[in-house]
Amino acid sequence: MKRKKSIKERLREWDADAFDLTERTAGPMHPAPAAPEEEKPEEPPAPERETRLGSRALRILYSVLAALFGTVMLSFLLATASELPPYGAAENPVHNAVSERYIRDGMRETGAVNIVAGVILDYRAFDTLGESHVLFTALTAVLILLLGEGVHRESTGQIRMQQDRIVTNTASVLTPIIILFGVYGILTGHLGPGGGFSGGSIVGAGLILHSVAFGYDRLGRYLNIKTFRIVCFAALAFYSLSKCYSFFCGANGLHTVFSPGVPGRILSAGLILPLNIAVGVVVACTMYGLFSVFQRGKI
Amino acid sequence: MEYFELLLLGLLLVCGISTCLTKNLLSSLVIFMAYGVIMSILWALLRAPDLAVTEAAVGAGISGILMFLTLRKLRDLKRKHADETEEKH
Amino acid sequence: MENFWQQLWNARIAVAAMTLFAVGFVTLLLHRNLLKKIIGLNIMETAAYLLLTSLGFIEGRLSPIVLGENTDPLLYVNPLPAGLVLTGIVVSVSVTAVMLALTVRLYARYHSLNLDDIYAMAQREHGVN
Amino acid sequence: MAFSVNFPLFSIVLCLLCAVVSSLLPSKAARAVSIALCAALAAGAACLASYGVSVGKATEYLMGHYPHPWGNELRFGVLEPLLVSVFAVVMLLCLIGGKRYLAADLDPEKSNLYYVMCDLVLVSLTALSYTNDLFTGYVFIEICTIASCGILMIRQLGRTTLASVRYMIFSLIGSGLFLLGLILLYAVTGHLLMPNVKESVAALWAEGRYRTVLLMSMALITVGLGVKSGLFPFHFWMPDTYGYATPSSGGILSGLVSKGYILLLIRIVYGAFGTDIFYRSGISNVLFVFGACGVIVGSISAAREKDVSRMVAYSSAAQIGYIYLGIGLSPGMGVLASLFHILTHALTKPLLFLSAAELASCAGSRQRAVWRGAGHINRVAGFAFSVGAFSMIGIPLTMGFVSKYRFALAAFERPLLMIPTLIVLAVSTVLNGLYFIRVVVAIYLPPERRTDRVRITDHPAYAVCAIAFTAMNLAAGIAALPIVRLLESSLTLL
Repeated sequence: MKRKKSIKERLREWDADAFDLTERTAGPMHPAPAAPEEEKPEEPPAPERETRLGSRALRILYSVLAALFGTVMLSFLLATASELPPYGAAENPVHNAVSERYIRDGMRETGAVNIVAGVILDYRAFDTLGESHVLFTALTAVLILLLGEGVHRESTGQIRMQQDRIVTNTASVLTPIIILFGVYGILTGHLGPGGGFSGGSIVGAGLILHSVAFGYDRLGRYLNIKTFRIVCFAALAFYSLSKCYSFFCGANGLHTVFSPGVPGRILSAGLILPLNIAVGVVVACTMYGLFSVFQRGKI
Repeated sequence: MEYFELLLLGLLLVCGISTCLTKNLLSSLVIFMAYGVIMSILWALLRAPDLAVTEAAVGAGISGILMFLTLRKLRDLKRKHADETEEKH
Repeated sequence: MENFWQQLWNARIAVAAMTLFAVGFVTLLLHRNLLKKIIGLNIMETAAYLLLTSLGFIEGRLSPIVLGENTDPLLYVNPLPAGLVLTGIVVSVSVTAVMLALTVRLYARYHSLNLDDIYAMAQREHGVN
Repeated sequence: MAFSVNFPLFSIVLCLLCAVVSSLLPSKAARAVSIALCAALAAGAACLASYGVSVGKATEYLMGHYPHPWGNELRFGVLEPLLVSVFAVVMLLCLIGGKRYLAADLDPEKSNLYYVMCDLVLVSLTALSYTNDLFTGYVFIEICTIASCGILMIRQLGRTTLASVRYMIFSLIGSGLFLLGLILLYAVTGHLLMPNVKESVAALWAEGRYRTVLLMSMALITVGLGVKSGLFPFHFWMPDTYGYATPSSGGILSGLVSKGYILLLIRIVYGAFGTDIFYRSGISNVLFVFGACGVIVGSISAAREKDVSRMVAYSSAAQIGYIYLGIGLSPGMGVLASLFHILTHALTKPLLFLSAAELASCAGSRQRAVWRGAGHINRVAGFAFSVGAFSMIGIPLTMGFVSKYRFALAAFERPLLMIPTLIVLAVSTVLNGLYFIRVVVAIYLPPERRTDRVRITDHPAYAVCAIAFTAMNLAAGIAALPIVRLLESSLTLL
């Protein structure tokens, strides 16, 4: 039977591979890039050698210039920093009528005990609407780039990870807890720290752990690209439409049907809870989708 | 508490600068994830628990995972490329 | 001298954030390795968010989660910066994902992470065409 | 309040919905959705602009139930809906005119995603034009960055991927600087909505407090948006980005996306900093210098380029230089000239990119050397390219002439900057003439070999788009006065 590799050996293996990637790159801030690597025989046949800005001297010059540029920029920024209002003082210009109203009336007006949730999902909901679409945009861009890449070749690391008993056993205990914690975060986002983004990414992390440990087959039955797209669509469309309704009512001075309810209850805070759920779903799907696309070129 | 904060700030600076200076991509990624964790603790100290949770999950977690995956994908591509060039010769 | 240290102490987070911003910026602009550029980008953005969060902090106050019915504005820190940063973190992770995907594509095509090398290769290919 | 004030909200939500729906649809349906969306947006924005003219003041539209400074707001007078309407029309024509290349360049499985990205570019441009809040501006800048990178990299050649990486890096540098500037501004004013920021900035400036921070934040925001739109020292990503993208994307990126950032900058200068302070701070002079350098360097690089698409892209760098030069000149006439030039460039560049692609497909290559006689083979494209080229040179009857005339007029307001401006205008006109006329002459030389002529009916989509662009360009060039008056009155509403 083949001896299993220790973690240290694996790390070293990784290390060697990673090191290979860096061999032809020199940081601008290294005054003396290690020269011997250049003589490595397994340099790919591509014609880099003569194009690498020539010599070591040029590279050092580049580094020095970069450091100089950084220093100049840093001095400007530090001059600005020294003039900023003092840290932690209560009379800074930031603490004005805006934040005062958020704290004083936030719970009454939005129904959210967690004022941050009230601010991002009610007072400044337009930002957040944009933000959830940033995620959608990024996922679409990644799909354009990587969909269908590397399907023909399952990476070797994947298989090795799947056979690892430690990972499987740990994951079978941890996955439900992680996902439960994420769902709890999403559902109580208006009551305490948490909310759609953090809860959703925790759920996403749980899904990622599950697929690392048990492969994609089990999860793939529920989460293929079709359900994935429909779920994203439903969540985002719900988000846009409900916010459109609430903005429309707000701008035209109409009353909305959503009321803040009794702060502190789980079913309160009007739109914040459903919006948190929608955001959470989108974020969880996006995170898992990004992982899956990066890993094997499909969802 | 202030000293703890100062310590964290120092660590943050060390991590931030060293992750940009390290030549090895893997160690640089590990340091970067440490940077994310320190940042999330700092945000907890700054009374922003929402941020702390999100940064721990997103900044240190998901970004780090994606970067590791990229690194591994690059390694696979590199091996494949090496195999192909070997076959050619 | 006393005054200088006092000022530095008052601006400690701003100084750290600005330093990290400059480090990240220089890495993003001038480092040749694409993955390093992405790390630099992340450092730059988190540094900016650190500065923004520190603006909302007030010495000796609680995090903005209402305790009971007590909505006295003098009890809690400013919730707005935290909200903005929450938005920002998600934006930066999205951007990171796109950049990483681009890196994979570029590496698959040119087998290098060094942008100068890649550019030289692309120039040559183009010249041949 | 008329019902049309709700159009900005509806158009933003409609764009978002269309983008999300398009990701589920097959490519043809997604294309139809995008085209319909552009048309709807253009119509809505035109209604809104006419409403703005009739009311004669800017409207502030609450996004939610809370008034400023607590809530989030949109704000629109005449300029914003007018530009949104132009953006939507240009995007519509780009999508129609580049149909042939889109079919060839896109992976059929992913081509619906191209239209998703187009919708997202459109929503970010709309939101950047309407928003009254700086942080919302930042969020939509990032959507715009990713989406415009998306429409660039969907053509999966090595060079395009490389171009998108460089484009992305410079965009991200720009948005990082913008973010820091925004944070600094927030730190000293405590507000994010532009009217409140303006009030606080004026008060702080009068008291002389936080001078460094204010200056730094103005500089960072200006430079950030400048980098993103390709101002002079950061223009070298442009030829690759615009030249290697599929022609529709090249048109959208050069004609619209960079203009969205510039429009945001103008609105921030007017709405958040206040023109007094901005023009007294000296940043405007820096913009003037970089703009002037950009004009010269862009024109020289274009003159040295043999690949026509890349040449047109370098000429974009010069045009962006013009726009910043105008902003740097003076708040009234200078910005007016820049605004007119934004329209000129938005209507001309896509036409040039599409026509260049069309002529290149006749000639078989994008190199100028082989274009001899291409204008005889494809008459529509030849005519359209010539009109676009004349407009970029600034020959009378085209829009380009009007914008150069306005730049010269604006220069007379600033005696100190008059001579340099006129020199820059003269030199760049000569250079523009040099490189564009060379191409125009080449395409109308008698062809070396007999080839079948391309008829209008062969590529009806392109013909429609070329005729529409040419007609708009000539119409606006001949009847420029009403447009200039409209822009002038809209500037007072900013």
